[in-house]
Amino acid sequence: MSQKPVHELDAVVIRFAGDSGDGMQVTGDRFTSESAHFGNDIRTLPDFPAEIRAPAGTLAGVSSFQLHFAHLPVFTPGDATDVLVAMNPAALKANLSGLKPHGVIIANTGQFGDRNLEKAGYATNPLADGSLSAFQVFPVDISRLTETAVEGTGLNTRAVDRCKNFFALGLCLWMYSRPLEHTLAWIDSKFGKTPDVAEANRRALKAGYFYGETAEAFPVRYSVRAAALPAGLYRNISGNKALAYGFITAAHKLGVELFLGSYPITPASDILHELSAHKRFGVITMQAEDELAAVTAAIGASFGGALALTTTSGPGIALKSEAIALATMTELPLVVVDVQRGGPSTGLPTKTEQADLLQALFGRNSESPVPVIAASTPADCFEAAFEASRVAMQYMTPVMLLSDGYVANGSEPWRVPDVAAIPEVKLDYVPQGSVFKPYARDPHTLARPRVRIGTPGLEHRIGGLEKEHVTGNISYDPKNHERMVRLRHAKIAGIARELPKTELAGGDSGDVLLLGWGSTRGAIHGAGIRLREMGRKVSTTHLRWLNPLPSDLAEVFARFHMVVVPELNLGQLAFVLRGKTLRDVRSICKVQGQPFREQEIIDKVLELMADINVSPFVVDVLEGARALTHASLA
Amino acid sequence: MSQKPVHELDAVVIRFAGDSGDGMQVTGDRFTSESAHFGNDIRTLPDFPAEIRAPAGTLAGVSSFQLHFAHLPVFTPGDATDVLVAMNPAALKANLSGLKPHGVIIANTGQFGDRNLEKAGYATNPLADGSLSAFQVFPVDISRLTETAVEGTGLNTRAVDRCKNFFALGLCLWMYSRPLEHTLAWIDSKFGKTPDVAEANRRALKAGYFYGETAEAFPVRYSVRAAALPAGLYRNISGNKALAYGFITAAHKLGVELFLGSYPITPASDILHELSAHKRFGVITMQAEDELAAVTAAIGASFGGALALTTTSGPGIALKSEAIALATMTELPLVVVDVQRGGPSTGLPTKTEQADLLQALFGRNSESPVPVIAASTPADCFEAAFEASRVAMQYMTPVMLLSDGYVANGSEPWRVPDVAAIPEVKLDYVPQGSVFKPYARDPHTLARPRVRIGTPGLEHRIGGLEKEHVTGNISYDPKNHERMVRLRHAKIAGIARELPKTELAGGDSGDVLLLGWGSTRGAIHGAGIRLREMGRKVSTTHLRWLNPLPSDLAEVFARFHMVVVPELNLGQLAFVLRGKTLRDVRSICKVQGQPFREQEIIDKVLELMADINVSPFVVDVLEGARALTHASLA
Amino acid sequence: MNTPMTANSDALPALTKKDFDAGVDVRWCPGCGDYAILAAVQKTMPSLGVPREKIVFVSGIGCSSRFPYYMNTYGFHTIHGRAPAIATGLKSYRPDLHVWVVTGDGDGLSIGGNHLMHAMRRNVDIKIMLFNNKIYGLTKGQYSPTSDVGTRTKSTPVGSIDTPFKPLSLAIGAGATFVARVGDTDAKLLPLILQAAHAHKGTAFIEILQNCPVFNDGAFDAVMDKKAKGDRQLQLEHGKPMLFAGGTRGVAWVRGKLDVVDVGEGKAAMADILVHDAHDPDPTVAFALAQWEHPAKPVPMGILRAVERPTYDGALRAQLREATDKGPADLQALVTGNDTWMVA
Amino acid sequence: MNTPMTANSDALPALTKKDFDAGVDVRWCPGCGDYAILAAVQKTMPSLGVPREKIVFVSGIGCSSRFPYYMNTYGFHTIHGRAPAIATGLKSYRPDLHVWVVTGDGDGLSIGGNHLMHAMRRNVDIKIMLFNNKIYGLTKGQYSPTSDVGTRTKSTPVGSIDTPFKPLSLAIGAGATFVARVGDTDAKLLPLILQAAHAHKGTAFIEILQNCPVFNDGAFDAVMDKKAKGDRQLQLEHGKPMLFAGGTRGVAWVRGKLDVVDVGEGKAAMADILVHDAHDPDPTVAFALAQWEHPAKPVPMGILRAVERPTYDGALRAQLREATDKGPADLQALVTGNDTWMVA
Ligand SMILES: Cc1ncc(C[n+]2csc(CCOP(=O)(O)OP(=O)(O)O)c2C)c(N)n1
Ligand SMILES: Cc1ncc(C[n+]2csc(CCOP(=O)(O)OP(=O)(O)O)c2C)c(N)n1
Ligand code: SF4
Ligand code: SF4
Ligand SMILES: [Mg+2]
Ligand SMILES: [Mg+2]
Repeated sequence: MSQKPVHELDAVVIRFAGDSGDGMQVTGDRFTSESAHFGNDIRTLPDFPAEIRAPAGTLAGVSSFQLHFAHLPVFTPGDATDVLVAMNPAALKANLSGLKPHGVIIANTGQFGDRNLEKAGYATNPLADGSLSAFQVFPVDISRLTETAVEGTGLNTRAVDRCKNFFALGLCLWMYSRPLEHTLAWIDSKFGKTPDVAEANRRALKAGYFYGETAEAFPVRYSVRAAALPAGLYRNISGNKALAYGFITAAHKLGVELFLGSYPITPASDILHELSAHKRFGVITMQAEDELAAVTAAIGASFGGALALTTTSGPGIALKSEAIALATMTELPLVVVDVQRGGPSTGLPTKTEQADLLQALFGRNSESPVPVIAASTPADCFEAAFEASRVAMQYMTPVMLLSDGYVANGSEPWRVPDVAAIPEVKLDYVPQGSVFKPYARDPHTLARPRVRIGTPGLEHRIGGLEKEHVTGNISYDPKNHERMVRLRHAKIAGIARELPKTELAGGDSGDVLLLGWGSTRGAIHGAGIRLREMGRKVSTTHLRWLNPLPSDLAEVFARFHMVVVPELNLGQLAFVLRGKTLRDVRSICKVQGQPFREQEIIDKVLELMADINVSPFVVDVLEGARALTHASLA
Repeated sequence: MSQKPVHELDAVVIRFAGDSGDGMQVTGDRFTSESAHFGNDIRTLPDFPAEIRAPAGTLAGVSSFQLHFAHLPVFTPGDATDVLVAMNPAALKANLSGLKPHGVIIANTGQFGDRNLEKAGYATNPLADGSLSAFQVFPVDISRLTETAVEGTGLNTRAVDRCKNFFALGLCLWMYSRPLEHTLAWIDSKFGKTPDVAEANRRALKAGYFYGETAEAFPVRYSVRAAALPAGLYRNISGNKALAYGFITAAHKLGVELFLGSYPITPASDILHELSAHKRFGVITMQAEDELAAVTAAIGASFGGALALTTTSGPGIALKSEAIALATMTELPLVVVDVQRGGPSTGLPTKTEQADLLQALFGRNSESPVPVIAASTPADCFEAAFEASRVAMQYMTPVMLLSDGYVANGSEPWRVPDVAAIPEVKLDYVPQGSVFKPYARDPHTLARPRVRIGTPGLEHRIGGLEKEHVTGNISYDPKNHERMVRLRHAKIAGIARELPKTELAGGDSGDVLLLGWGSTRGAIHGAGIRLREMGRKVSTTHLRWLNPLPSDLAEVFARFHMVVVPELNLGQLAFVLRGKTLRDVRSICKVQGQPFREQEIIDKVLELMADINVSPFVVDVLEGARALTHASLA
Repeated sequence: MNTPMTANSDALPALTKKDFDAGVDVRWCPGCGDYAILAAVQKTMPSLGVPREKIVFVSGIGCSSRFPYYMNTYGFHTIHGRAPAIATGLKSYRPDLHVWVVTGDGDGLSIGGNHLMHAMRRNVDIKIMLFNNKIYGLTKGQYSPTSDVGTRTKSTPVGSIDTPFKPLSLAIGAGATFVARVGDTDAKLLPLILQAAHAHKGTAFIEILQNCPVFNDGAFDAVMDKKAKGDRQLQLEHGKPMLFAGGTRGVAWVRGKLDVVDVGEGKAAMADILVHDAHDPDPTVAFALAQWEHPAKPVPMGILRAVERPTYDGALRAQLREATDKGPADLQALVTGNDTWMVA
Repeated sequence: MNTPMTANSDALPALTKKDFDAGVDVRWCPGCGDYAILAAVQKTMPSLGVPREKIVFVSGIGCSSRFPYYMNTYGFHTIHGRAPAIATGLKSYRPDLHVWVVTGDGDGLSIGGNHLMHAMRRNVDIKIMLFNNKIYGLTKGQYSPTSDVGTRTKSTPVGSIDTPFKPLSLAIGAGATFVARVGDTDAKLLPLILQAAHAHKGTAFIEILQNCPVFNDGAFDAVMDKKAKGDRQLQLEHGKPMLFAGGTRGVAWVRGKLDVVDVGEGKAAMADILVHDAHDPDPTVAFALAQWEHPAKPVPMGILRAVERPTYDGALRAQLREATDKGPADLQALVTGNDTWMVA
């Protein structure tokens, strides 16, 4: 082993950045896997451009992967980076602002030629002009060193160039005292069919590792001890994959087959991809001609008895909303996944946002109540998928499940569940021979009866016109309509009875309740811990259910002087909570296509706590914008 | 003239009811026209089934038309009917509950045979079994009398049968001391091409009139004096027609042509029909293949410089929502008309409802703010259309205009505007030769510059991806995104600056502020008057603007002990107002596919005024539903 | 009655037309062509040997789309234009069901055109009846994508300007495997076509010419006229020469074009007359016939095309079977994956 | 440069390819077929004699749909699938503009299939370029409605099961008046087709075979291969006999079927070889050709069909003119109507 001194660290945030074609996502994934195996707690943030491959060397083409690994629990991919691996000038420029003072830069000097500097908009070479003096810069000609390392493997220049991410990876693994075995094994399994590529990658990896050990440049290495995670078998999992597993598991436990009707769209496509690979579990996937067909095919399958699923992101939800209302009217189970992304319209398709909440709650014609739940972390997606499926089937209703680009693509360690221990969910079906009223209702759930299409004697017709209570016949009767509108609402509102008590981190009462939903969980939770460490009476809580809301919410609110909701939108949940509770719920908003940093939340909370003048009329979140604009309208 | 005595009345509510094929809508229209000509104030309520022609004689097939005519101002078609003209047993059965005690029934005995009685579900003939003793029943064999009257015109039996509505009309005209001239002239112009039909209808009309005068059955006739309306030239107008005229006028005053992309749907189709007939005004109408094409064709025309319009009802809005967000992102003018109907899904397609408000406000992916305005009466549609068009063009934004089935099909007297007196709206266009920044902004409106496509040198590209401030280039920059999201919001929020002060009917302060929007105006206003007559400190106001809301609203609210919002939904505006103002705004909800009656509002207000325990947490509007359901789940 | 318990047609108690009548009030206008179609469908269903509970009628929105309510089978009246997609999902999930789609010229060709095309491309084993009355009935008479140019309606007061679709050409262009046409009142042909559609493995597309007496009365009178139809219809039968007008006229290739010829002495010989081959893998002749319209040409009626191609639902199930045949799926193994670590 | 002020091509300062370059970074992958198409379009534009400001490129979403950003004309990058509808609205409102649509096999045939068909049915005077790479590029490689059966992608890991559309057959089935096909790198044919499309009055539908080196590399190699293409492409020219393989093979009617024959001594005579008639009002031959695929048949390239039919936008304007020709419209009269009364 290395003779160089090893410094202990509590946590490290590392960011790999390069051209879209540089394989930074793979590098990040591998480093993540090594850190997870090692036992660190981890959170990741992949970030890539909307183009398949933007012009090489440009800012627009930069792809990055950030990883936070620690021996204490971590909740976000980290506010600022300790180490930036910059494979070219554009990667450096695009990511420098996130680097901590005195942070480490490992720069691939092989790509810092004039053309690339120019493309990135550098007049002079930042590695040479002293502009990086606030950081520790390690210039390494990764390109050339990789070339040398893989010489003789017979690969062409392009293929050789593709190995340089493994050099970078090897170097970083050395730097954080990580073994190479897992990655070597992974290379073998991944590139088994192209032994020359496998060999080249292996060599590049090792070359990077040994470079660290040998080169004078790196005087010390670091180590981050394993975290004290609950005992068990762990794996790393991304949100989209966890969703897919959750749905397969739910179908299994519900005793039905899973049907997915979907149309590809970023960042939801991977759910379709994942489920397409699991035909062995009886999963039927249909890539439909569009979102209208995707959701209606799912509704057709639902009528046939399936656990019916449709997955998309915001623009797709817009297209599906008419059909979702059909599922509401016909009271058929359906799970609709919205992996939110930046908008409006095509917006920032590869970036994250939480701005579809109001669409999920209200984006359908007329009174069309739909349960809405949100997944808060990659691993949590498994449970969210299960919960959405169960509720859809038990209550005979479409259910909206909100994820977002951050949860979908991010990953975290997941204690593998014992699937045998997950209880089955028994569903009652109308037995053959019974007197069947399609719109009779279960007295507890208010669900209408579940019937297996194909059962003799239970033939019936449903549709989108208003139904008569109990019989399900078409009815234009005014009073019946009102009754049915209220029944549909009551059915959904009634789900609140099965929601658990709202749990708080921090004290049961205090100055500020920080409340979130969805992917902001890590940042809010982390901010809460740090605020309490600073002596503030701040508690945090997180909502799985957005509709119905937990029924103890107003009571919980009453125990705090201020309720603050950080959201990646302009205050959508805050608005809903104000309307429901009449509390002056405050917002912390960020709409930048990026997740919160803990520090951002901390700063805002401290600011709000200083503000004692709570106006009874809404503080228009937009006031600021006006100033912002006018300043620049010279 | 008649020798029979004439009684003076202040107001009369008459309802014509018969089979879908019986021509009740025509009868109602004609009586309306006569009453309007006579100078009464009037309000109407047509009501017809979803089927083109439901089976003759059934309850489902009943079509009706209610008219309120008076010499005092009236605001609704009337709570209960004074006179019911029932052309068959089903019409009687379906409408009896709305008849006042001692009300008049004119029944066409010719249709009260056994088969029709059975179809309507009568075991015995209600005209004979004494069950109508609480009413004044006038049995008239309209069928036979009509036959006799038109004998010799050469019409076949079916055509003869079709004349009987004119007999009924004639009888009613006599009854209310109305002349026949206008209707005779109307028959001439309407049936000019089929002189035999014209002649038969003329004869049937006169026969009905003279029957009233001659027959012993009718001892008295009535008269309702002209109302004291503001002086001027009047016409009767329906909401859909007024919208069409408003848009044509707006295009004229804006100096552009009107383009309508639409797909037929009840109750919005008539706007398409009306506008299709006005090519002379340069109106271009395109019946598109679906709603997606309808709205996007309009957006294409908008890019080309049109006043672009798309019209539909709730399900169509759902389909259009993705495209509306494109207009938000590209900041192109577009007017979207939603003529609301009962839902969810296909729901009650021919009935009225106000349940698309939240969809209009929030039914798009991500932060997609859109101005939302509502039309409150048929005549008001003209101004609403003009306002929506002006704002769309001036602010470069899609605008949502909410109407509903009641406003669309109802009619009222309208003082014909002097179109020359309507000021032109000047629009600035980027002049040729200037330095053009597609996303620079007008400092006042925040609108981006208006450009005539086709101007040399101003070539540029727009699209649904996020734009860089000022340049309009594609930008994935996080801070730019936040700025643009806030700018789009600020642009719409800023419209509030041009909204007039909120006007109240009744005192400036008091116990209850009754606030409404859209088609409930008449009922709310009428209820307010009557509540004040009862000595209650109730004021009323009505919102044209739902987004942005008038900025003095919270201040106005503060002057009342209670704010109550009657709505034809489950409390959608109330929810928004609670969220915005944190006032415990109360709801009066009705979701029956029918407009409010004044009395319903009055009763509820009195009930609410008695309730002093205002809970800080929302009183779930659904609580009632649960009881309602459980009662019937034996 | 006693409801049959199995899908085995041998074991079926004989069903009658009445068994397929849902027994509710039918809500079409008097004289509507939909009545005749309903009667023919109800009459034909028993002959298919399928128990009622295995049959589903799916429709969109329109007068025609009310159809499922009147059939005593499972039924789903959905939303405008989406019936083919709903049926695709249903059939893919439940291959044991017999799925019929009822749609209109507006529902199927205007708003629903895309789903219709894609269903035919995929060859989902569903049977689609498109009631073509060349008008929007339910919304009270606007023109439709099959309305003749110049049709005056409320939305086209000076006449429509768009060339109508030819539904059968469109279907063939989209790759449909079964394409047929029949008139609403053709009580002889309609059952035959329904039976053939049922027997066909794949998407069957049937255009039914349907009279709307209220908004487009007589649109097909010229073609459906009892007396003239012999001259104006070309009744196609697989394996039979394409003759009409009592055998005096026929269809033949004339200078590389499919054309009408007079048959008989001194005119075209029978040998020149094309024999109808519904199973021809090459869709060209079917396409050429689908172009024909009254009055220039006789209107082809019957089955223009019926060819075999794997069905979407069949292939999907085959892939599923292939996967499941590999042995029982291990959910725990899936969830665990192959890159794990233990925390003690 | 000096921007031209009028649409009169005589008065135009000569534009060059560079004038049509928007001068921004092009963001396709290296080697993408879209580059060649862009170059050909930029090169051809000056020859059309239309000033830049009268040209609008409209697209949907996809790699291909980025196209408008690179053209120094007016441009609109809209939403997925809707470009034909947006273009229809634009052209109907602004007949003075030249509207080009760029779409992909996913954008145009999957989500946007309905609008595409309806645009062609209506014959709106827009020019549609469909970049067919048989794959979804932008969303990273799922199969598309033109992908071959058995295509393995992330969403079809064991192979796709749906029969692909033949875009030209579909277009002809929908009644398209101008239908053509060309390869992305065919720098000779592509400009000719763009010019012909421009000259055509009505919807021009051009399928451009486009290579996606990242997700579907080489999809058209067999057909586009420099050496083999003479044998594998059937280059169509109006008025010329349909010959290929250096004139040794040709197209003829063989027993009522369009087929390939060997030409020469002892083989088929030149007289038997079909002469391409792009203006044939009967679309049957064009349809038959549109069915042809490699390797069974040579792949037809060039203009399969170009016939005249009134355009939607033209007819719409004619109706408008007819109405306005009746004299100035009186807005007050409209609003007043003819059933009024005075209140004093
Ligand atoms: C999304 C949506 N758009 C429009 C409508 C209104 N609509 C109902 S049926 C119909 C057309 C019906 O025409 P067709 O399919 O030919 O059926 P027909 O009534 O002629 O049998 C329309 C436009 C609707 N119900 N939903
Ligand atoms: C409503 C909606 N659904 C899905 C998407 C995602 N999406 C963008 S492009 C695309 C397919 C692109 O394929 P194609 O049209 O063939 O273009 P290519 O990238 O191959 O040029 C999809 C599914 C979207 N942007 N919007
Ligand atoms: S409108 Fe026409 S299609 Fe509809 S039910 Fe009446 S007759 Fe039939
Ligand atoms: S993904 Fe394919 S189609 Fe898209 S830019 Fe890259 S090479 Fe071209
Ligand atoms: Mg129709
Ligand atoms: Mg493609």
